[in-house]
Formats: sequence, structure tokens, C-alpha cells
Amino acid sequence: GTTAATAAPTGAPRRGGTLRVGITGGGSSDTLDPHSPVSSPDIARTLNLYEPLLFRDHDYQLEMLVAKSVTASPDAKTWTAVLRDGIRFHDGRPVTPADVVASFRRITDPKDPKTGAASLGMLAEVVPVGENAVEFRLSEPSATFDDYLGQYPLGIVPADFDIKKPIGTGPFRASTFTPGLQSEFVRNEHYWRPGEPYLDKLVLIDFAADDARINALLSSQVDAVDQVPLALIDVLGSDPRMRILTSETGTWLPFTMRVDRPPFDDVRVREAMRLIVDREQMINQVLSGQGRLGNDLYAPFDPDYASELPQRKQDIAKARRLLAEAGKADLTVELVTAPVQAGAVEAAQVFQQQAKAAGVTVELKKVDTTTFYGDDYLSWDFAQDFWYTRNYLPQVAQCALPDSPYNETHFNDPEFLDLVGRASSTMDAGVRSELLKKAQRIEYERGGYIIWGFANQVDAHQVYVAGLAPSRTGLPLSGYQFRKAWLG
Amino acid sequence: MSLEVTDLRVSTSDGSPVLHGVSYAIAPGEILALVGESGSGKTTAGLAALGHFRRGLVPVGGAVTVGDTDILALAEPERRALRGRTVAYIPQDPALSLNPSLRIGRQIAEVLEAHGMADDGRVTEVLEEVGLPSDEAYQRRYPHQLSGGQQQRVGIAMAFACRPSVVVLDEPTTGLDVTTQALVLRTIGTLTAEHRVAALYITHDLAVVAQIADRVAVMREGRVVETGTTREVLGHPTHAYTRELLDAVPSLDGVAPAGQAGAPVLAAKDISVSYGDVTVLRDVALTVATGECLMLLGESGSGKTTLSQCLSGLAAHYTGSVELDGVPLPPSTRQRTAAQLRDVQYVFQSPFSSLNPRKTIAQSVELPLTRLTTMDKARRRERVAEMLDRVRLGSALADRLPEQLSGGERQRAAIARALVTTPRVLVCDEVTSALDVSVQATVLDVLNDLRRDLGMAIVFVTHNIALAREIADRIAVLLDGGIAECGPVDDVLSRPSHRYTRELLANTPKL
Amino acid sequence: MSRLIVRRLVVSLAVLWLVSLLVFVVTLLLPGDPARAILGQQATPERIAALQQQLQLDAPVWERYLDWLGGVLTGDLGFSTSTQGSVNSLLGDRIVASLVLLIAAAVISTAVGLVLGTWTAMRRGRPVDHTVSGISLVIAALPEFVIGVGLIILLSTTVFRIFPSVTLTRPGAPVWSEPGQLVLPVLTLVLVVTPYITRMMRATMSEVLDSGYVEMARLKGLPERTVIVRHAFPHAIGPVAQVIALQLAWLAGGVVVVEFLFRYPGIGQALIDAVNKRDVEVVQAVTLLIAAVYIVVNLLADIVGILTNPKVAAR
Amino acid sequence: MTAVEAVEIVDTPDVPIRQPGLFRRAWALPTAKIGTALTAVVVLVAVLGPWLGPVITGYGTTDFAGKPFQHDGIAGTDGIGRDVFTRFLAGGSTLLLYAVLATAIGIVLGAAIGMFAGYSGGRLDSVVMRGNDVLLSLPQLVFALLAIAMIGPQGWLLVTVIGVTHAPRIARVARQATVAVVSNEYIRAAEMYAVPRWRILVGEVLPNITGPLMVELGLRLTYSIGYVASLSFLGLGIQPPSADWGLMINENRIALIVQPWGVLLPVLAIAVLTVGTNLITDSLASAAARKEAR
Ligand SMILES: Nc1ncnc2c1ncn2[C@@H]1O[C@H](COP(=O)(O)OP(=O)(O)OP(=O)(O)O)[C@@H](O)[C@H]1O
Ligand SMILES: Nc1ncnc2c1ncn2[C@@H]1O[C@H](COP(=O)(O)OP(=O)(O)OP(=O)(O)O)[C@@H](O)[C@H]1O
Ligand SMILES: [Mg+2]
Ligand SMILES: [Mg+2]
Repeated sequence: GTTAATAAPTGAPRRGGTLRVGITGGGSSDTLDPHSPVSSPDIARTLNLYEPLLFRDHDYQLEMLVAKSVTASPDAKTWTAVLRDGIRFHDGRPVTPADVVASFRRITDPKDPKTGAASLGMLAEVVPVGENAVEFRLSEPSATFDDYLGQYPLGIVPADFDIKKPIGTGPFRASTFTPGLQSEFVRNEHYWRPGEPYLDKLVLIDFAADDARINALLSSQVDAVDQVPLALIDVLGSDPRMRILTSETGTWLPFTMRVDRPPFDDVRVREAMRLIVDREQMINQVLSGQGRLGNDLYAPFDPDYASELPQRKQDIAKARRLLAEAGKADLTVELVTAPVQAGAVEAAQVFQQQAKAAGVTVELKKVDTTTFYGDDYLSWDFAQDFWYTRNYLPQVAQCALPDSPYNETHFNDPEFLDLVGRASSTMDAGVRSELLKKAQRIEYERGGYIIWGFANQVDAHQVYVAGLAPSRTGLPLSGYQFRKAWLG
Repeated sequence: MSLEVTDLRVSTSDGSPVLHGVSYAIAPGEILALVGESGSGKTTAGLAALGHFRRGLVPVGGAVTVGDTDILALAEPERRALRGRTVAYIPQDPALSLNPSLRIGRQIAEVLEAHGMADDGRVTEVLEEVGLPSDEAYQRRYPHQLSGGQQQRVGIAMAFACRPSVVVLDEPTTGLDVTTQALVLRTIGTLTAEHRVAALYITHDLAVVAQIADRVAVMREGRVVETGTTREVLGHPTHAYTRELLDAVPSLDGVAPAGQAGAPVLAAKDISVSYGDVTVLRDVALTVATGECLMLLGESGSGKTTLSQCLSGLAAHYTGSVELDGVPLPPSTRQRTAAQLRDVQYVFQSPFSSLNPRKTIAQSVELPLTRLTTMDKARRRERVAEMLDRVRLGSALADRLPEQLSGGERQRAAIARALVTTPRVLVCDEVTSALDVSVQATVLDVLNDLRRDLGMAIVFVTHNIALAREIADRIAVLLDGGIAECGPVDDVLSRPSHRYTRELLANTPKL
Repeated sequence: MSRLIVRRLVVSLAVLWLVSLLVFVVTLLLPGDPARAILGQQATPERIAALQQQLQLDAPVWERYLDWLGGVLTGDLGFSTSTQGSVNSLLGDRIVASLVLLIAAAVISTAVGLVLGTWTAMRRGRPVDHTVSGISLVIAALPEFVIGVGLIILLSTTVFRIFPSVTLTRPGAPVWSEPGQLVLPVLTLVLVVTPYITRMMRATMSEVLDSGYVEMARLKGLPERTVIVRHAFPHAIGPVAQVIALQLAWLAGGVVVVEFLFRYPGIGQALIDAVNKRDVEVVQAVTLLIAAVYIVVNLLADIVGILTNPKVAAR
Repeated sequence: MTAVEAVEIVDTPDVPIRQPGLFRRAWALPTAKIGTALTAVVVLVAVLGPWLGPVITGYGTTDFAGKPFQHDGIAGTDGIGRDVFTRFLAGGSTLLLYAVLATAIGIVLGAAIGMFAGYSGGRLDSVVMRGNDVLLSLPQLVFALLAIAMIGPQGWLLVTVIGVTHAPRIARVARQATVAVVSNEYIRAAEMYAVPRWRILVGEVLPNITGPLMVELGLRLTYSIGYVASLSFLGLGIQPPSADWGLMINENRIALIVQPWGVLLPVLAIAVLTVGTNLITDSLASAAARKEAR
């Protein structure tokens, strides 16, 4: 309603009502598949329809969902998940170990591996144990396997799952779905959290264009939107009908340098590049200040994050010197950029400008997202990418190992491999922390990433929407989890 | 009712006068002819009788009284009530004035409806009055399914439908061949007489005037310069301009300007042309000798243009042969040698489309020289100047664009272009039929002089037999794609052997 | 006459066929692999391989063309690689939506254009004429997205907040279920198209009004209404029909920008999406549709021309 | 004396020289004067802008003048804090250049095809024109969309695609005009003097269809500007970090409410420019029309 309710609702949550959410992206390839979400709307749908065994809460701590406990054997080669008592699917059937086994079989199906499969390389088999538990048997030890299990594309679905009847244990049930346009959900009466969700109905609406999404919010055609363009934060903030929802996240927009090809095969050139970046300016110009400094390291929320390493600052003189030593004075490089995420192309332009100071000529090659993720993806010499919040080891598994699916920097460092290998098999937190800090130092010194900052997630909603909280996951609108949302 | 126009003054909306005080009066049953050169204001004066002035023209004084009502004093609706009812108009060009997308029956009935008259057989009746078939099928025809003469008579029928008491006829017979013209004139004559209509007959052809009008008013530059009974004015004209007009009228009784005919130059041997399955020409043969002028006479569509284009190599697809000094010419200009092209030249029917509007006269006239001779620029320039001089276009006109010239001047330029290469045979296709009588006279003059001076042969194509004595030595009559008769002018005019020729002579109006 | 129309029809069909060929070839040249395009960042080699043979991207070209053409002829526009569903089901509603937009815009602008054109033609040289001509000249010059953005600022977000700036119809529900949302897109298109029709109508009408037969009609004393309606209008329709056709054809293509701007769920939006996703068969279908619209409207225009021209009609 | 003048003209008989008629008649109309004025203003901005920008504002097109979408400076800053006014001044030249080139290509191609078909007539004519219809039925924007998806947003590609897609439309007009001209007897005359085909086309036909061609030129120029802008607006045209009006609108329209200048300036510029060219075109058209009437 356009009624200028300008006071946020307070007190106990009210039940009922329909929440209309505008979400960035999506298109004709939208899907309800629990295991291969691609676009933001896909992810939002997955998160409300399905639940993995466990997942990250707003503080980026692991939280038990379908499982009530997940524990490792001393050798870290066997992990046991005990299912939550009385948890049911949308159609009322109880969740059984068989369902869990089937779900993981579907995910790791060699003929059609799903998104989650990539990080489950070490998973040998999943076997039911008794009435309410499953055992994950690994080919090699993994001390943080629970972390791997805690990913949203690993939702648990019935053994007889059929995409035409998208059934899970999530707080909402699917009602209608039109790819590229919108999808509607209704309350899941069997949801295991008492009282939740509060909404009767949830409507997720795809928006290809930013301004369309914002205009829809302003003209009250939707109640909440994700990804507020940074330019508009002030306006929306100053509009009494609106509320801004800002979350610090571990989301990063790195520049990626291939360490195995010139010019970046020379560590001095890589360091020079990292010294060229004025990180404050990046955050100011690209994120309008909505972000935190990066130190060329990812996983800032990991307990073992190497915060002791000195913060890298712009140092043009040193950069020039290093380049000169490497015989690369007045270097010219091509930076491949694409609108993979809000701010990407802008960051590229700012970097191009900053590089001039060090006599480095950066030629921008802007391609559309499809081309970017096309045949040459992972083989650009100098490009960009976008990652949500992760902890250290899972992120390493994704992008820093020779066999990682997305090793865009082609990083392949024996010492690093050894450290990481040992860390993943150590259950002793103290020892592991030591190893991981060493590994991070290596990346800090010789890695191929320029990680200049972590973007805040900024979303907006009508003032009468309550129950949305900041989330470190990097997923917008309290991690797209609307079970706590209610309308005042 | 009578029509009286007194001291009518009309000017363009930007103030330049078109009519300065024109006056004329017509009694019931009388026909007044309004003559004058093109642009003299005849149509304007005529339309005023209906209280109508074309866009951009405004009346600035004078009165137009029909019976006893001053039309200019009336408001638009009342004028409209008069138009077509009391005062009717017959347009200059029926092809343009009939609505191409309405059946003719409808267009006649329309007038009746507009003036609240029931069409109880009146359409049929009036069609018969103008001598057209009146059956249903005919009434359902569209204008483009009628010949020019028929269209003109439909126009007349429309005008007479409401039995008006005044009619204005604006050059109703220009563009009709003599036979049809005679028919139309007869129709008009009878209708005006029967219904005691006061008729204003606009024309620039005095011969026609002689035939139809009771009284004549001569106009020039927006003024009536002379009025009187037809006999007086044509008999002993007082105004110089009237005399000029009279002299310009071609007469069949004069003596032909005998050129000294020499040896035959150009000979066409059994030429045949057919477009698809229509045969336009059938084994036509003719010859012209140096210094001789052959008139190729024939009605519209008889194949005159086709034949003359065969002669000059513009129509390649004929059978038979064209010989120059006994040497056969290649059918298409593209195969003819420069010499051959120089020797046979062609002047086109319409001066309005035969000169490139984007090129100055000099440029156009020079074209043949640049293409067909090796003259250098200086020589070419001299030649062009000389030729323009010969056709009486001062070198002042040399660098004008065609649009800045009058029809007659253009035609003379076109002739100049044909003459720069001093051809031995000149083919002129209806070079005068697009022109005013007075202008026509000058062009014929020019041709005669040139023939005398340069001693070239001329094939003069026309549909107007009246020009015979003005220019030709011999006449060849083209009919249904064949030569109907051919011989010296005097023989043909005095003893026409062919029915068609006799008809032509009979229908051609004389002073 | 009917023979003439039939001939025209055959020609159109031939053209349409050639267009289909052209479209097919052009779209084949689209680089990038649909499989990758669909999977985006999640494209691991295994998944690509799996999807590729699932999409049968390995059959020979001519075979694919024949399959596709056969499909099109039997009303099956093919398989959308990105929705994993039939193109028909993807485009079905969108075609309707776009048609609604087109027809609404076409009807309004044609009506307005013809009336304004005639009206100004009858008042040539008067102030009204100059004002209308001036305004239409200015609007005619503006690119559609400029007009669109302008209208949003004016009527939706900033100055007034009267109409919604985006179209959000719940699935299944037809776009016209919330007419308010149609206003801005339609208005934009109308503003783009009307000026041309108006100007053309004015031009032809002026010409006709100066023609001999209209003057004659007046000289016959016919009432002005009859003169305009019976004698002038029919002659103006023929040529103007051509322009209207061209404009409609333009609409079919220009709708892309407008749909993008207003998030209108039509084929234009689908096209942009499909091009980005390398969804070849959707691109083919949409392009062919737009081309077909063009050909059909032109055919209609020519038929109108033939019918309003007795010289031909009488044959 | 006059003879001498005649020489000057005769010197180059076949070049389509001196049709002052059209332009002088057009210039007599107020629309022409207004149109020229408007166009001139924008062209001036576009041409001088790149140099003036830094002088006036002290910033280059890619320098940072402050935080994103602030109001400091003449017209504030854009999405990454660059000076909008500088970029506005710099942003017209490319657009203008592309539009002009595209139009040129279109006119040359189109006129050539149209004149050739119209003069040849017969079967050749109908074949060429059918082919033309095929191209015509592919909407220009869609065509551009595909081409760019194929080869990527390259300047030369934009120009070529827009130019080439203009061609069939222009060819149509050129052909109509040519057919009308070819029916004239002065063409027969030229043929009679064995003037070669191409000389007839260039010397006799072309000068007589300049009217409609000029009108097309103006029209297509207006469209070209629109298309280049539209494509940049869709993000498919001129690429960052270049300053370009269409691109600016796209980059900044998100902040329309906060910092309208980034959109308003280029929108106004494009509007004024297109209106200007359109007015000129209109004056040419009515001038040409009057010519017909004579
Ligand atoms: N609508 C008009 N606006 C301005 N001037 C006009 C208009 N119509 C005619 N004139 C001018 O008025 C003069 C008389 O024209 P009008 O048509 O009456 O002459 P006319 O004797 O009928 O010529 P013609 O014999 O060729 O029919 C001409 O000089 C012409 O240029
Ligand atoms: N290109 C053509 N195709 C078909 N028929 C033609 C063509 N040119 C002329 N004709 C026909 O050939 C016949 C003779 O035409 P032509 O022009 O020679 O007659 P004309 O005597 O010159 O007529 P006019 O006196 O009107 O000029 C006419 O019936 C005409 O319809
Ligand atoms: Mg007259
Ligand atoms: Mg002839």
C-alpha cells in the first residue's frame, strides 16, 4: 500500500500477508532445481524452498537445518549427519536417510553433475546409518567437510524428487513459476521451526534492469528489492517510506592475474599491480564507500583469517621500481571486464585510471557476461570475477588448487599445496590455524588475485516490512531468507 | 439568365495583380469566346463567374452578376448553391477533373443530389444529350476506361445535368484530335442553343472560335484588349495582338514554302514493329530527299513516334531496314557510328521532358558535340553559340536552366541540340503540339529557315493537317500502322484519295 | 485484380522464405556455446558436455534448418535451450503481450494521425497547422528511449507519480489485466509513430485537396463534407497506408527498446535475453516473427493501395 | 561574356554540379534556419568539447572529481565520480562521427543500388528489388543486436551495420526517383548520343534525384544518431571508459532522481541535434516538393 506509513512496525511479528520482492537478474533460463541455481532469483528460490543439512546463519556461523548434528571421525575421513527429529517435506512425508542419499546421488550424478558437485570432489559415498543418520565416506581426509556440506545448492529433496513437483523442507512451498518473470510461494505448514514463516505468501519478481527494480519500489509495486544501486542509497535512505538494509559481507570482486603466463608469471609484476591499486579510492569510487578494505586475501570471516599481515597500500614508486626490475617499465596489459556483478566494470575503469600513475597502460576489453563465462573463461591473462562469502578452505578448493573448478589465476604452488593439504586433514584447530596462516602469507606474497575490498550488501524495503536482518553471507535481503519476514 | 462581369480585379495573395478590371457580358443563348495566350488570365476570369478563386488568388474589386444576383456579394454556402445549379463549369483537362476512383454515373448523379434534384433518369438523359451511350454498364465505368473525347463529354454532361443557365467552358477541346473536337463542338453548340444557355468559351485557338462563337473577347496580361462579334474581330482586328494571333493561325489555303528537293537521303524499307502481339507498324516504307520536308500525318496512337524512332535508331526492335544514302543503318544508336549519329537527328515530342532540367541549355546543346565530334572546347563553344543564334535564342539564354525558359524557347533549344552536328536528316516528332499557336508559328519559321539555309531533309511528325502548307513538301498519312496515302501537299489537300484524309480536312476548323 | 493480389501474396511468401533462410544463417553465426551461456559460472566441463548432447548441437546445419523450417511451418517454433522448454510456450504469452502493445499503439496513432493530418491539411498555413507541424516535427526527431525516459521522469517517478513505470503482471494474467501499466509503453510508442503518420497524411491530403477533381467537386457545388469524405480521403488513404505499414513494421522492431525500458514482458525483451543467452532458436523465432509482421503489414498496405486504385482494381 | 560563363559550366559537364535551386529554396524557409542553428550548436559542442572540457572544468574525461553522483562541479559527478560536464563535452564527437559515416555508407550504397535497378528496369530491377525487400523486412535494431552479439561492440561494426541496413531503405527511394527520371526523353536523348550507362547515371539521373536523396540523407542522419545512441543506451554501442552521450544516459539514468544532469545533458543534446537535422530535412523536403509542383 502507498499509504505513507513512515514508522517501522514494532512488537511481536504479525502473521499473514504477501511479500513482493524484486530480485536482480534472472531470465528465461530460471529454474526451480534445488541443485543448480545460477541467477540470483534461482538462489532466492532455492533458499526458500529447500534446506541443506546445515548452512550459514547471518553471522556466518554454521547452523544445523535438516541435520541436528554433523560430526567427524578422528581421521576426518568419515562424517556422520544425524537428521532432525520429525522434520518433514512440503507434502508431509518425513525426511529419511534414503532421501539424503538420493539427494547427494542426484548432485554428484557423473552424467549430469550439479553445481554443488564441484566442491565435493573428496566425497566417495553416502550411506544410510540406521533410522535417522547418514555417513559421508571421503576419499581423502577433510577437516572442514561440514563447511562443504553447508552450501545452499545442496538442499535435501525426496528420493522420488521431480522438478515438476519441487518439494523440499524449506519454509515455503512453490505455487506458481514463470521463468524470467516471477514465482509465487505459500507458507509451508509442516515447517520445523515453530511459528515460522509469518507470511502467507511470497512473490519473487525478476528484474533485468536496475532502474526498473528501483522504480517498482518507489511506485510501491514491490515491498523489497535487493542490490540497491549505490548511487541511490542516499535517496532511498532519505525517503520516509523506505528503509535501507546494509550488511557487511565477505563478497569480493577481484582482479585475476594468470601466474603462469607473462607478464604476470613474474612475481614482481604481480606485486607491482597490487601496489598500484588505491584501495580507499576503489571503495569510494566503485562502492561509494560501501565496503571494507581488502588485503589481497579472501575469507575475512574465517576464524583463521590472517589479519596480522600488514595492510597493502598504494605505493606507485615501489610499483615503478618493481616493474623496472622486471624489465616491464611502461607495461601495457589488456583487462577483460564484464558486468558480472554491480561494480565490476566500474572497478576496471578505476583501476585503468590508477594504473596510469605507474606508467602502466590498461586496455579495457568489455564483453557481455555470456562471452566472459564463455570458452575463454579461466584463461584470460588479466580479468575479473565475483565471489560470495566463503571460509578459507572451501574457497581454496574452489579457486586455488590445480584441480579447483575455477582456478582462474592458475595458481599452483607446491609449498601452498602442502600446507593446505595438511590443514584439511588436521582436526586440531590450533595446528590448522598455524598452517592456514602460512598458506595465506604465500598467497599474500605470490598470489594472482588483487583483492581490493569487500563490498557491503545494500538492499531496501518499504518501511512496513519487518524481520529482515543484515547477513554476512553476501546473499541479499537477510540471505534471501524470508521466513522471519512480516508485514506491519 | 445572363452573365455580366464588370471591372473584375483579381490579384495573388501576395498582391501582384492577375486581372486588372476585366469586363464581359453574355446574353442567354449566346456564346462568348474568351481568347488569349496561356497565362493571360482566361481561366481566372472564367472561374470568377462561379464566384471561385483558386488558392492564392483573391478578388480585389468588381462585380459578377448572374441574372440579378451579385455572386461576389454572396457568402460561401449561397455561392455553393449556385455552382453546378445555375452556373456550371467545364474544366480545361477532363483527365484531371474527373475523380479517377468514382464511376462516371455516380459523378453525374452527385451534382443532382447536391442540389436536391431527384435522379429520375436525368443521368441517362443528359448522357444521351452529349451523345454518349447511357446504359447501366457504361454509367458504371471509371474515367480511365474512357477516351479523351468521351471524358470531355462526361464533363459536359456533368455541367448540363442541372440545366444551368450559365456555363463556363475552359478550353474543352485542347488535346483532342480534330475529329473528336468537331464532335464536342457540335454537342456544345446544340446544348447551348436548346436550353438558351449563356456560355463562356475559353480557348486560344481562333479557328475554333470562328466555328462556334457569336462574340469574341481577346485577353492579354489580365486585360480584355478587344471585344466584338466574331466576324468583326476575326475580319478586321483592331488590336495589334489580335492580328498577331490571327497570323499565327495555320491556314490550309496558303502556299507551301517549296524547298528544292534533291537526291533521296533517308529511306525506310518495309518497317514492321509490334509490341507483344499488337502490331503497331506493318511494312511501312518511305523516303526523304535532301532539302525536302516530309509530313508524317496520323492520329494519336497510329505509330508516328514509333516509326520516327525507328528512323533515328531509338527503337531497336523493328524488322526491315533504314538506309542512309543506300547504306543500311544499324537498328540501335549504340551500334551506329559517330558519323551516322551526326547525320540523323531526332527532336522529341515534349520540350518539357527532352531537356535535362539540371543542365544549362549550353550544356545540353553541347552534349552531341562532346560525344560525336572531336572538336576542342573552344570550337564547341563557338558552335553552340552559333546554333542557339540560328534558333533565335540569344546567347543570354545559354546558361539558363530549362525551367527558366518558355515552352517555345525550350523546343527551339531542343532543335538546336539536334542541329549542332549539322545533320542531313532531322526527325521532328510533334515538335509543336505541346505549344501555343503563336509559339508554334515561330518554331515552324525557324525550321523552314534552317531547311532553306542548311538544305537538310526533315521528317515532320504531326497529327495536325492544318500545318501542311506551313512546312511540308510531301505528306504521308499513317493509319492503322500503314501508309494510307502519300504525295505532294497540293495533291493530297486538293484531291485526298483516302477516306480518313477527307474526314480530317472536313473536320479541321478554318477561319 | 485478384490475380494481382495473389501474385503479391506469392511474392511475400517467397520473401518470407528467403528471410527465414537469412535469419537461420545469421543466427548460426552467433558465437559462444548455448550450454556455457546457460550454465554461466557453474560451467564445469562435465556439465557442459552433458548439456550439449542433450541439446543436439551436433547435427549437420542443413538438417537443422530443415527440421527448424518444418517445425515453423507446423507452428512449432522449436526448442529453447535456456528454458529447456518449447519456444512456443516461452513466446506464447509474450507474443500476445507484444501484439497488445503494437495494436494499441497502432490503432491510436493511426486514428490520431489521420485526423490530425486531414485537419491540418484543411487549415494549411494557419497557426494551428504550424503548431501541429512544429510539434510533430520535434517529437518525430526524438529517439524512442529519450521519449520513454522523459515520460518516466514526468509521469512515474519524479514529477508526478500517476502511472507505474514497469509492467508487473502475475503469470497467466494477461497484460491488460492492469491497464495502468500499459499506459506509458503505449504512450511512448504512440508518440514515436503518430508524427510520421500525421505528417504524411497532411502532405498527401494537401496534394489531393489541390487536385483538379477536388476543385471540380467544389465547382459542382458539393457540400465540403462530401468533398473531403468522398473525393479527397480515398485518394489519400493509398499512399498513407504505405507509411502506416512502414511505421507498424518499425514498431515491431523498435518495441525492443521500449520493452527493455519498461520491463514489458514481450518478445523484444525475450530477444535481448535470448541473444545474451545464445538461445538460437528463440532468436530465430523472434526475428522471423518481426520480419513476418513487416511483410504482412506491407502486404496489407499494398492490397489497400490496389483496392483504392480503380485503374488496377477494375482489371 | 556570357559565353565565357558557359565555358565554366561546360568544363565539367557530367559532374552533378550546381543544384543551388534546392538549397536556396530550402534556406528560404524558417525551419531550415532554425534547424541549422540547432544542429550547429550541438556540432560545435561535439567538435570543440573534447578540448574545451579540461580547460573549463580542469578534469579529464576519466579523472575523478569526487564521490559518485555528487553535485559539486558544473554538472556534478557520474557513477564513479568522474566530472559529468567534461564527459558531456567530450561525449558527442564519436556519436556524431559514427552517425555521419553510417549515413554516408547508406546513401552511397542505397543510391547506387536504387539508381542501377531503376535505370536497368525489367527483370533485373524486380530481382534486385525483391532482394531489397528481404533485407528491408529485417528490422534494423534487431540486425544490429545480432551483429554486435556476433562480433562484439566495435565502432566500425556499428557504422557498417547501421549504414548497410540504411541502404535498402534508401535504395527504395532512389529507385522510385530514378524510374520517374528515366521515363524522361532527355535520357533517350543521352542514349541517342551513345553516352555510356554509368555516365548517364551520374550525369543525367543523379543530378535529378538529389532532391529525394537529400531528404533521405537528412532523415537517415537523424535515424543514425538515434540508432547509435539507442545501441549505446542498450550497452551495445560505444564502450567505457569512452565518454559518449548514449552511454552516459545508460550509465547515469540509474541516478536520475539523485543526479539528473548525467542524463539530462546528453538527452537534451541528442534531442536538440536530432530535432535540428530533422528540421533541415523537413525544409529540404518541402523545397523539393515545391520543385515537383512546378
Ligand atoms: N493559384 C495561383 N496563385 C497565384 N498565381 C496564379 C494562380 N493560378 C494562376 N496564377 C497566375 O495567374 C495568371 C493567369 O492564370 P490563368 O490560369 O487564368 O491563365 P490562362 O489564360 O487560363 O492560362 P492557360 O491558357 O494556360 O490556361 C497566370 O500568370 C498564372 O501564373
Ligand atoms: N512501349 C510500348 N509498349 C507497348 N505498346 C506501345 C509502346 N509504345 C507505343 N505503344 C503502342 O504503339 C502504338 C503507337 O504508339 P506511338 O507512340 O508511335 O503513337 P503516336 O502516333 O506517336 O501517338 P501520339 O500521337 O499520341 O504520340 C500505340 O497504340 C501505343 O499504345
Ligand atoms: Mg486556363
Ligand atoms: Mg507520338
